[in-house]
Amino acid sequence: MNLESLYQDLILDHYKNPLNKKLAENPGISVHHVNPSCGDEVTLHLTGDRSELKSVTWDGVGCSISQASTSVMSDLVQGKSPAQAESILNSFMEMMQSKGGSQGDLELLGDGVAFSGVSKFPARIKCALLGWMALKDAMVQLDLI
Amino acid sequence: MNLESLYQDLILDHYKNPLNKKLAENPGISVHHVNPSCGDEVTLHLTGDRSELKSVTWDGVGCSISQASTSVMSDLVQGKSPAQAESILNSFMEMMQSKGGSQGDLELLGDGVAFSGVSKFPARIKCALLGWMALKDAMVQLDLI
Amino acid sequence: MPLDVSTIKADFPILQRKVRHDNPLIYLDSGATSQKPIQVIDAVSNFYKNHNSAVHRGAHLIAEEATDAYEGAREKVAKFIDGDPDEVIFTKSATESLNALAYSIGNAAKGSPFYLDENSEILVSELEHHANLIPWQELAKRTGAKLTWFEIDEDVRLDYSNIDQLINKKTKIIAITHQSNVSGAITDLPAIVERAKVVGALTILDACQSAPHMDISVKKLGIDFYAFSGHKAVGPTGIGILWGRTELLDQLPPFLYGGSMVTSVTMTGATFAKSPRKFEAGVPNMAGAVGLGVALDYLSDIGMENIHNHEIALTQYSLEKLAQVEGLTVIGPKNVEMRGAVLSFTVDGIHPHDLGQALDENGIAVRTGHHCAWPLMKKMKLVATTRASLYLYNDFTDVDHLITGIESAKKFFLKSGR
Amino acid sequence: MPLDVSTIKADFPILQRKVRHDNPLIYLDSGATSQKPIQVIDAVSNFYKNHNSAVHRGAHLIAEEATDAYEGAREKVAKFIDGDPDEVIFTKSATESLNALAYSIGNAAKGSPFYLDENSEILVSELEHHANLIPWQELAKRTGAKLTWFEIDEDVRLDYSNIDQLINKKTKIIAITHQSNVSGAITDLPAIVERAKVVGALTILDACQSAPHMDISVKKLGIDFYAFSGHKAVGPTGIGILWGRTELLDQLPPFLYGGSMVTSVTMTGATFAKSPRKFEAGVPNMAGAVGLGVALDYLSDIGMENIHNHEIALTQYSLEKLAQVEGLTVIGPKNVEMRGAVLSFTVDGIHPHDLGQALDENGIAVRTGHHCAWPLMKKMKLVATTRASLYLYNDFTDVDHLITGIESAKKFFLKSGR
Ligand SMILES: Cc1ncc(COP(=O)(O)O)c(C=O)c1O
Ligand SMILES: Cc1ncc(COP(=O)(O)O)c(C=O)c1O
Repeated sequence: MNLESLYQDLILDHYKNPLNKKLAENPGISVHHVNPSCGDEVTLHLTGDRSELKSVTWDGVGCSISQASTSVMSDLVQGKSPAQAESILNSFMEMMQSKGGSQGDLELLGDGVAFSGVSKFPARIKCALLGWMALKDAMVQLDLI
Repeated sequence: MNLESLYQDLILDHYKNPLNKKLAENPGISVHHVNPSCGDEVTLHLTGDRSELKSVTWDGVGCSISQASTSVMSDLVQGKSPAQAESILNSFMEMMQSKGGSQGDLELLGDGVAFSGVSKFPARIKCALLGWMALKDAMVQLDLI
Repeated sequence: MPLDVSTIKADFPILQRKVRHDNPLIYLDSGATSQKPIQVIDAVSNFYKNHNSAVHRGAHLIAEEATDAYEGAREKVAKFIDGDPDEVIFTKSATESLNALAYSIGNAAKGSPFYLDENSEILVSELEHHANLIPWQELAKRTGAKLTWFEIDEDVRLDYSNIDQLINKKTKIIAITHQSNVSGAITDLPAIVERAKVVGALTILDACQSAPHMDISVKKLGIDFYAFSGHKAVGPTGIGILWGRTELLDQLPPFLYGGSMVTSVTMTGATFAKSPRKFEAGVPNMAGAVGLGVALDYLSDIGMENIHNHEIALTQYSLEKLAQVEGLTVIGPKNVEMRGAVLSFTVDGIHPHDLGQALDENGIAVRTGHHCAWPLMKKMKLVATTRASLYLYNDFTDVDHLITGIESAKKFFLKSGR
Repeated sequence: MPLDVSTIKADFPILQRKVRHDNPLIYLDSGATSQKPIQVIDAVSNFYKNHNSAVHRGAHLIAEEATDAYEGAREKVAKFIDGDPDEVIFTKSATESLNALAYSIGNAAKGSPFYLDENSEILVSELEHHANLIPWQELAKRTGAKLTWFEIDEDVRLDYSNIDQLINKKTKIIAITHQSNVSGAITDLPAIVERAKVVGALTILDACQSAPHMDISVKKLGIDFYAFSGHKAVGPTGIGILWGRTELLDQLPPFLYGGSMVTSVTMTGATFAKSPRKFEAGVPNMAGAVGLGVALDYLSDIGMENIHNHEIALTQYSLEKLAQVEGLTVIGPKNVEMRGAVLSFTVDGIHPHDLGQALDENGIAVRTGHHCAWPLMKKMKLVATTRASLYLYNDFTDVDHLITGIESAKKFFLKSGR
């Protein structure tokens, strides 16, 4: 493992130019998640129903991993059904818990597989999951999953 | 060090046949001391004035060391002036703190020198001092020293 | 499977030591603290030599390793007691675990299931160690709750005859020892837990003298909280366990406040993480936790079932031998039914302190005194007892030495003419 | 006398370790926890191998030896801080020390000098570590007292301009850090202590970041209570110190209740021993205390004066080097006046977490985050900083590695096209 394989260009690109990083107004739900061990924060706005996640926008401060992961997540689940979003989320979490063992499911995760290297760094897994946990929370609160 | 030199016959004799172990009535002061680490107890009755400790009696439960030491003490200070009693007490304490280094001052301590071996056993020093501490407390409370 | 005690003894460096007059050390004081196998000692050293770093804090390699080691230890503890890792809280000792509970309960606001007032009762027993008595006395004082207690019977077991009065609708907390550190009596937990569930009382178990000695599943016991000390379970000093059921830990306020237990902090207030973090403020005893993990593995590898059976056999043998000593009275059950390897006794005419000293001269380490169970001693009208407490590294020969030691002390102190 | 750092480094086994990509470990995280010299590691092992036994309890030889070792460690601590042995209380950490004080004060009855109510104020500062903030927030809530605080100035030092308002007749407790674990700023204690004496407030010092790094006399400081952690002072984990003045400890109620801290116990109440026993319920972290004694001897043998001067020289050098890194901002005083070897900084365009990771790839261990001083971070409008904290085993080369590491991280994260 070296720095390049942890911080793949794709991660740094998303960090520099995050997608959907502008909170939509009047969302179905707004959730705020914090990583208490480092202070990273994300606010997620979600609008959707049982058939579709119509709008996934966010704002936050944090490291490249947490920011890029949230960016990738917001792009991946936008327009998907809650069930599809949940299986993407589960697939991402599985990859994160693999301790470097899994390359990730390219079909489900798309750009998300760039984070597979993070799973070797226990202290950073929480960073990569911050936005995803916010999504899960938002879907639960909207009663979508 | 062996058992015989710690428990000299004199100690066991005083344990079996303690002196002054019968609380006098209407004492000048009554004090009660406990060794909280083992539960040994002594109650001491003292009557006296600045010229003489007229009556030193006691009752208690405890190991041979604490009982014999209290017995010896009561015998030693009976009829002495508070100042004399205090110098005997100080001499006894010094011997106890000597970690086996001091044989004790035979002139001042009399039978008390039998306890010199106790000073090698840190856990037993408190036993040997129980009655003496009660005496000191009683003299202080009677404003004799 | 019978224990291979000589192999076990060889794992414990201190048991190779010579003490007074070049006597081999015969350690019969495991009820106070247990000795440590080289595996545990080395695990502690190895942590310091290779992985020492503040857990849950650094983003660097050794911080990751330290965190893995520490959380790995938590998993070992969870497995040992059949709990969930998130339910396992590292404290410094059982004493802290029990006080922490008492303070946390005292911190509960009105409306909380833990809230106590003048209409509440806290139930303990006359058998309790001070560590499971005074915290509840003080909590009772602070909240106005009433302290009640089981009395003892002639075998120095709990007297269950009035259990239905003692555990009543007012009873909010039952804090009870699993095994007496004086009489060795094992508590009839099913009777207590069943009745506690009827009235909705919380059950808190002081497992100091049981967790190291028998196979325990907190789930099967059906209790709510569970405390024990690592140092009595061949683990390092300065590490203890508090276990609680998740639903309860979720509702329990924290005890110590500080780093790593918060979700947010401002100058005027803080919100708190979930268990176990909520209950582990500050840099913890990392080496201690790691050592405890290895200690519990050591015990599990030998088998708690095997250890327990060994201790029962030793106890049986000891009870038989002690019964043959004239003038000796065993304090506690005279048979091995629901009884552990803690043997308290008195010998006519010899104060326990003197007996302990005489045994020490022969290299035999026992404990004398009130064993931090002063109310129990007063109830039994005793000032002190001598206590021999046995563990996996003791064998029948150790018991024989004890008996010989007692006999020679009798000769010394009770010889005619004295 | 300048330190012989290469000899010192050789005493610390972990500093011989290779980490990521076979890089030697460059440990710059001593503010979180310090590494341990072999002398301390061996002292802990040796206790377990030869003298392990419950202190203050047994009447046998190894119990005496354990007690001697434990009480000997207390004397070493007393000497180290220039206090009296009976004033030295072993806890599990500074976090416990500070919480213990807050609870003990909360246990004080009306009429006690420690009693707090709605007319009392507790003064802290915006610099505090959570461990010296939240316990006081909670005590304030429990007693109705008002929490007040020093703000910070642009150098991330305390702002003393309103000290006479802050320390007023209502101020009962002043709990303050001796050195910030974020900015490295050292508190102007004489100003605070002098004013505290005028109004009769108690002064409590969080010395976590100072006790291991400078020659301190609690007597000369004129404070009332003092807390630090052994693990930050090359000592074992799970052992901390609370020091207090005898007159105050005599009047302070206990915190943890249990064995060995009583003078009598009945089923309904207990009376308590004097300090330090009153504050040390239960079997303590004996091996930890013994290890801490050896740790403080290790530091004293090198000389606290020498260690402090070494750290100042390192800090001076670091500040100069860091100032040359483009885009880097040091959080805290820019010179070594009243400042310790804790260096927090931010680098434009690189999140601290990412910087920490990049340094770790080169074997350089730093800490990133809010450093358990979240209110301070919010005040400075920061989410996190990177922190390098130096100790006696660090040398100028370590600082050079840090600078090189930062530069290469900048190259990686800020390379054009990204
Ligand atoms: C200033 C300060 N106070 C308190 C603490 C808490 O110390 P511990 O976690 O060892 O209890 C720390 C260290 O984390 C600190 O730096
Ligand atoms: C039954 C019981 N409870 C509590 C304790 C207290 O344990 P510790 O001193 O390890 O906190 C002990 C041991 O001394 C004990 O035997």
